[in-house]
Amino acid sequence: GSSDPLNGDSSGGGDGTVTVGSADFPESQIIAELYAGVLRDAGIEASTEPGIGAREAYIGAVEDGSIDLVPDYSGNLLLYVDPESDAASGEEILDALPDALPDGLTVLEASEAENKDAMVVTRQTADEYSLTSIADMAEVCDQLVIAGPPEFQERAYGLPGLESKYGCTPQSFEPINDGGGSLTVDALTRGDVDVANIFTTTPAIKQQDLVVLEDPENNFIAQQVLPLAAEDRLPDGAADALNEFSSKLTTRDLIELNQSVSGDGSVNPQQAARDWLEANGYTDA
Amino acid sequence: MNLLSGMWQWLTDPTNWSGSGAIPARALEHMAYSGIVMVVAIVVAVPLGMLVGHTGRGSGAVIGVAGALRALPTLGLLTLFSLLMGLGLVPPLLALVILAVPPILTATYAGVAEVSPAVRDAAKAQGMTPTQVLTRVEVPLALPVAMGGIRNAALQVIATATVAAYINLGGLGRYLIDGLAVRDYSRMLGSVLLVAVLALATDAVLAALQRAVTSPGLRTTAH
Amino acid sequence: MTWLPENLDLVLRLTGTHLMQSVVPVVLGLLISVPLARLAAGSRLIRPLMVNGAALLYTIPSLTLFVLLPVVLGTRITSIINVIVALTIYVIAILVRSCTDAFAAVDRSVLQAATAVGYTKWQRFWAVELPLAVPVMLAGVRTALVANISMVSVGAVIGIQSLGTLFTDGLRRSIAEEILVGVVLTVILAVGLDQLLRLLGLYLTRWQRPGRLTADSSHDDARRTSSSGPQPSTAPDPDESARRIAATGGGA
Amino acid sequence: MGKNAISFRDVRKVYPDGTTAVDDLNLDVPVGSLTVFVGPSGCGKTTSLRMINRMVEPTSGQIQVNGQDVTSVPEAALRRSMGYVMQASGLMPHRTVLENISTVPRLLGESKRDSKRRAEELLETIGLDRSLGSRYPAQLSGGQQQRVGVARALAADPPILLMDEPFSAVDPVVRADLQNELLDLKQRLNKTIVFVTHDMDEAVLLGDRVAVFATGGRLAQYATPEEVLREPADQFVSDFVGRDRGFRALSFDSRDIPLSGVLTLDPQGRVAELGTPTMGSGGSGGSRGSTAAHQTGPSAAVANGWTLEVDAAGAPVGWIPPSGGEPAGGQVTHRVGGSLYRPGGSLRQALDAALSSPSGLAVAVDERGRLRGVLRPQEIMTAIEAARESRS
Amino acid sequence: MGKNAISFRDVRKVYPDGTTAVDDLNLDVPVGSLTVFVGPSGCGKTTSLRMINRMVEPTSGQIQVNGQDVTSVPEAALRRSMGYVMQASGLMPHRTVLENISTVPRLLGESKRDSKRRAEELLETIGLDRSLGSRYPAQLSGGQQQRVGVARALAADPPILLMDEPFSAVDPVVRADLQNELLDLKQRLNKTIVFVTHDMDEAVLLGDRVAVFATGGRLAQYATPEEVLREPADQFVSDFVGRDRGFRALSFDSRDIPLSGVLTLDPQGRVAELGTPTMGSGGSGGSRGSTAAHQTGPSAAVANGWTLEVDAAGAPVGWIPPSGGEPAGGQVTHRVGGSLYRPGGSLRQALDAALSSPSGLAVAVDERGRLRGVLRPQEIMTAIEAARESRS
Ligand SMILES: Nc1ncnc2c1ncn2[C@@H]1O[C@H](COP(=O)(O)OP(=O)(O)OP(=O)(O)O)[C@@H](O)[C@H]1O
Ligand SMILES: Nc1ncnc2c1ncn2[C@@H]1O[C@H](COP(=O)(O)OP(=O)(O)OP(=O)(O)O)[C@@H](O)[C@H]1O
Ligand SMILES: [Mg+2]
Ligand SMILES: [Mg+2]
Repeated sequence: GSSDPLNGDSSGGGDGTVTVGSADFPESQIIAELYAGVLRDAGIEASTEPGIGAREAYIGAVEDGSIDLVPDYSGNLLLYVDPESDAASGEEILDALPDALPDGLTVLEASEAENKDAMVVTRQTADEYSLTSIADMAEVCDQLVIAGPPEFQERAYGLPGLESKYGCTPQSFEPINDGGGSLTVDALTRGDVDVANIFTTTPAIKQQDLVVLEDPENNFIAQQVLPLAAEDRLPDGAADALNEFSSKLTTRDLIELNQSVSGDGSVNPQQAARDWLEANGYTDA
Repeated sequence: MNLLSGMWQWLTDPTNWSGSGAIPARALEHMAYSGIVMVVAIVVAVPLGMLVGHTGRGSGAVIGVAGALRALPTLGLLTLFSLLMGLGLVPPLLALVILAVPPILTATYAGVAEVSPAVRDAAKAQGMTPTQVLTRVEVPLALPVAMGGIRNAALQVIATATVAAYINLGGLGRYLIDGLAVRDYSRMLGSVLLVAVLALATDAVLAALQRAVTSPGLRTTAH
Repeated sequence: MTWLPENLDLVLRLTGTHLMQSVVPVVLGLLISVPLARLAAGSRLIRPLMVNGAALLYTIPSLTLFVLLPVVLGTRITSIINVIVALTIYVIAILVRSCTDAFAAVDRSVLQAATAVGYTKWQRFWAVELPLAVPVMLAGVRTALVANISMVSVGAVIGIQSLGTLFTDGLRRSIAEEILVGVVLTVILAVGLDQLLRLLGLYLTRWQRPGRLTADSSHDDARRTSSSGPQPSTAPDPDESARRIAATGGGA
Repeated sequence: MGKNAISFRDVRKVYPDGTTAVDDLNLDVPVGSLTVFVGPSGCGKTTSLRMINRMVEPTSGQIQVNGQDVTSVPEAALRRSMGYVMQASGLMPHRTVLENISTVPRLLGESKRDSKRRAEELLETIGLDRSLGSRYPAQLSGGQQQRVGVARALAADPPILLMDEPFSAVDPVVRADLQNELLDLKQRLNKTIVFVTHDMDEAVLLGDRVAVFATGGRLAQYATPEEVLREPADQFVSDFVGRDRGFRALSFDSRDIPLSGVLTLDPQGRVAELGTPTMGSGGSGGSRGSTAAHQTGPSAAVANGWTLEVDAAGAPVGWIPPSGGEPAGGQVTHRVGGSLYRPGGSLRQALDAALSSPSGLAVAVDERGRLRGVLRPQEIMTAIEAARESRS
Repeated sequence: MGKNAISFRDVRKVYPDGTTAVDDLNLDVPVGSLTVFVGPSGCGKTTSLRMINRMVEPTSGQIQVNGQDVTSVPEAALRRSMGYVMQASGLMPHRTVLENISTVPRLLGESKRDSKRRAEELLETIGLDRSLGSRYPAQLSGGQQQRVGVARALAADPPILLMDEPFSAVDPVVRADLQNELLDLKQRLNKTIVFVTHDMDEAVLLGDRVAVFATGGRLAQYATPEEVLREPADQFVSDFVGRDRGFRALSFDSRDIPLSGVLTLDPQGRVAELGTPTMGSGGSGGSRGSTAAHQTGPSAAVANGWTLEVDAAGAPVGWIPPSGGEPAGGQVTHRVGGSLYRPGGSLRQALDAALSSPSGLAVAVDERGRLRGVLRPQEIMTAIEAARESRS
């Protein structure tokens, strides 16, 4: 990197090798590994730079050339570059993105695979209050305790969104800072909280038979997985390979991949990606 | 400057001063966590330090263990305990107790062990039993040093109790973690100021206490 | 125990950056603290000011510094520089005090002898004061290093890579083993480096050990040290001074 | 006397590291006596002392206190029954002087008030002002701390005092004070005292009996100070006692020495001759003038011709040499200085007074410092010879 | 002599807190002499000494070294030109003995090799084994450390040595060693030495001249040790010099004293009488036997009847009292002990030998410790009187 000599020996573009970065959570790291594998399959040298940090960090890294490519999510990316945007559906977001991005950055085609925030309840709670959507939940909101990451209290899609879009003001909010991980799920399944904000790709949803409440008002905007790249720094053929890959990747894949890396005895993101690539006919050179 | 005025705004915003998540409540929570941690740590470390200092046995082990405890990363303990025990008070408080024990233990031990051999010897020669030597000579002489360790531990605990908020608890750390989540620097800075004020106030109280338990004879060096 | 072998290179990489983030601040902090402390030790005015100021720095939670420094320094939030600067500040908080003590503890008669022999002030500082301050100073350095190694991991909370990453990642992925590996490695790093420093200290202070007092001095006044009661050891054990420092400093 | 307060019976002490600190010690300390343990560094003095109150346990042998084996008494009780004073005073820095002094009485269950009153009395006994009682040890000088250490040891009025180099850490002047006070205390309170020092002078000054230890923990001699000086038991003792032992031994002799007359010059410039009353018979009244008036012309006694100037009160001021012819008033050539001889003084003082004097004559004065006469070296020597002969 | 190495001219030192440490000092230290500053604690000895190498700057007045004002020389250079030894040795604990000794030569730019060689020589000069050179100070005894301190001061071969109570921290035995070594050094290397002590004995032993300081920084007397003992300038000096000054002053007198004969008993049980050669005239050869053979029957010289037992080599062993009748071989009743008189000894030694002796007779021996005769107290006294008269 140029601006930060201490930050690893990352080799930015120009030399033919594509450096794929990732954010500091497992799913991003898996997708980054997948991108790298796809590129290698297409005969392009690629390396990964996992766990760079939050969005501002990895976008900075793309801008300063420490990395060339990083997986991102359409909705949050748009809100980051244009906080005023009110685009909510997948289409709107993808339309708005190219113009909103600063010079030098570009996005490739988005995958249908999506990982967005959701309100989740246990099957038992769903039955008890006959909940299928957030609108249902809103009616009994004052009896419910909602758990989520600390920022959920303040982000537009969080408590303020629930309030403005559904008129839901929960009995209380319990911040749990594990990125919607096992602690949040445990709190939910043990009944410490009634509703939790977790990601739709969380494997526990399936394992624990949790119910994802529908979001008719589009409070949680679309979050399709897409590659954020440095303009003009990807070698020929890279974009094509990535676009083809994006068209293959599904939300289901994400759930499975996430599951494979979590819990005791799980594999690491690199391995999970390798397994997926192999199963889907890529040869990771 | 922008940052400071933001902090000032946050600190003076009346909505931050009343209600369940407001500053007074958070400060109370913070003090409660720290208080519990300190009580537990003192109950564990002081008697152990006294015993080892008095007998001189196991001092090597105590110093070694205290050193190793000191090296344990609080964040690691916190996440590990949370993962193993789930949510609740125990994981963060336990992690903090482990943080607080080494300074108290080593200071207590040092205080007792450093009582001048001549004084110890004289006390024995006057017919004090080992218990009397401990309670009438070693403890009063070690108290100021031990209090130094307690002050030190309290400072660290209050500063580090912010991590209790990292998983899900309250305390002033809440503002830090929440502020961090939404990059609200004014709030983070405000919380830091609150923590520092709390720490300094506590330290001042403990310093007064330390002075009170220090015999005037140990303060004076000349007429 | 399957996680570790499969993620060995990750662990090694994190250990590397962890090490750098904890060691560099100690070096920088030492370079800054020594002159400050020498100033403080020589002045009744500056000394309490500096020592108390340093203690105040210590009440700031490390996480706060990690987050605030980028705003002040203009660095990116995940920049390792923030950690290094923040920890350097903590190291200074610890070392200014122990270095001040170290200089103040140098035997005055030795300094006077050095002056009498004709050392200039500058020569005296390098040839006499500094080497003699090493034992106490080193105790402070050891404390600072151990505290640092523990504190570096906090950076992971805001996405700065270190062994602390194993804690946040382990928590997200529910892998207790990953966290445990992080904890154990942190302790190993701390204890290992501490021991290295101890050995370095033993080497630098080999003059402190009375060692062989042989028969030729047995008629001599050396015996007077062994009068009554437990014998006071003339040379402070480096661990001993570490213990004293440890009793008055720590890490948050 | 007669009964022994402390007896060592075949006592040996070998430390775990193999050092033989005390080797086969047999020694009896009579009740009411002050016994000094003396010897070079590391010869086992402290070890021997500390075995008495069981701060150190002997490897073999037995120690009896008042005829009773010390191991038959519980340690703490034994120690409370003996005062212990050590070099480093060992005062508790966190307690006031009064609290320090009353430690043992308090341990023995005495009330706070009583023990405080007693402690205040003791402060006076040892020559400290009561106002110092509320101070802390750090606020006292080294000599004052030592005094408090002595008071603490005396507080429970124990019959036995153990003192381990109690005065060695204080400067020579204070030390002399403390020694005199101890002698004084010893006379007033009838204690058995065991006193450790490695200073032979101190041993001679204080001790009723002196135990000289040799390196290796051997008891080389146990006798009165005079015997130790006059007849060292072996080469070790004689070396240890050191030079000037003959001269020092004269401290123990005191005899009547005939006074000689001397020419005097008073402030009015009058020259007179002082008669020769015998030392020791003299009462108070002024011997000058009246005696001088009876004599006329120089006698053999004033042969060497020096004139002693005296002041109006009759105290000697200075010597005027014989060659000085008619001395003009106030022209003192040689100060008399400090070397005077007082009635009842030792032969050592007499001899030193003569040797210090420019005239070779010792100046004898009475209690009030007035001139009584002079002593001639030959007569001092004769007295020394007589003392020697009466001994052998 | 003649020239002065160091001169104080109207020097005053008032510390910032108002303490007058030195008051109007005028004093000249001749080249090549050993001057001792003596006085009670706090009288300004150290201050005066340190003004010489500018460790302390005078408030007013001037100090000259070899006629040159010290302020005209840069401090560090001035200090390198003088050796300084102090009580606490002040060795640098982190340097080996050799490194410590070669400090000044290294500062002066001498090569490592040269200065090391010189340091090794110095180790021998001060009586330490070369093997100690690689040790650190903490590995030496206190006495050895002091010696190294002296060696360091000597290393650059400075013409002036300043020594501040250099021996006061070591025990009396080692101290005596060090004093003798210093005397020895002083004779071999022609240095100007200023030596601070508060021990009058040490001052008398070592000093060519003694400066007695009184409390308040006043110079009370500056004279030879003998003068200070014999004629203290004022009451302060006479008090400070203390008791026994007359006796001590005898150290400076040495005279021929006639020897007397004595009855001897040899290991074979033969009783003989030793003749009366005059002390001082004797060569080496055995005086026993040969001389005895010339004499028959007891003479006046052996009047008091004590018999001196001698060993096969003719060295005195012990005294047998007159009443002992026919003494059986080896039955020594009184050891001769250490108090012997050697040819050329001082009158102090002669007198003490007589006073120490159970027979009252000083035993005179030759260099090899063989009996030469005895000295009778009267004759010693006569010699003392003669010495006194020759002075006045
Ligand atoms: N606790 C101990 N362990 C081993 N050796 C000891 C111990 N205490 C004393 N010694 C040794 O026993 C010997 C006698 O010691 P002691 O203290 O009785 O001597 P001392 O005559 O009092 O000497 P000093 O004049 O130095 O006080 C010395 O050789 C000393 O080193
Ligand atoms: N730096 C200083 N500041 C103030 N007063 C001082 C200082 N150094 C010495 N004094 C005072 O000056 C006086 C003379 O001190 P100095 O050290 O010269 O005495 P000394 O004769 O060497 O005494 P000692 O025998 O105790 O060494 C003392 O009253 C001392 O307290
Ligand atoms: Mg002793
Ligand atoms: Mg001095």
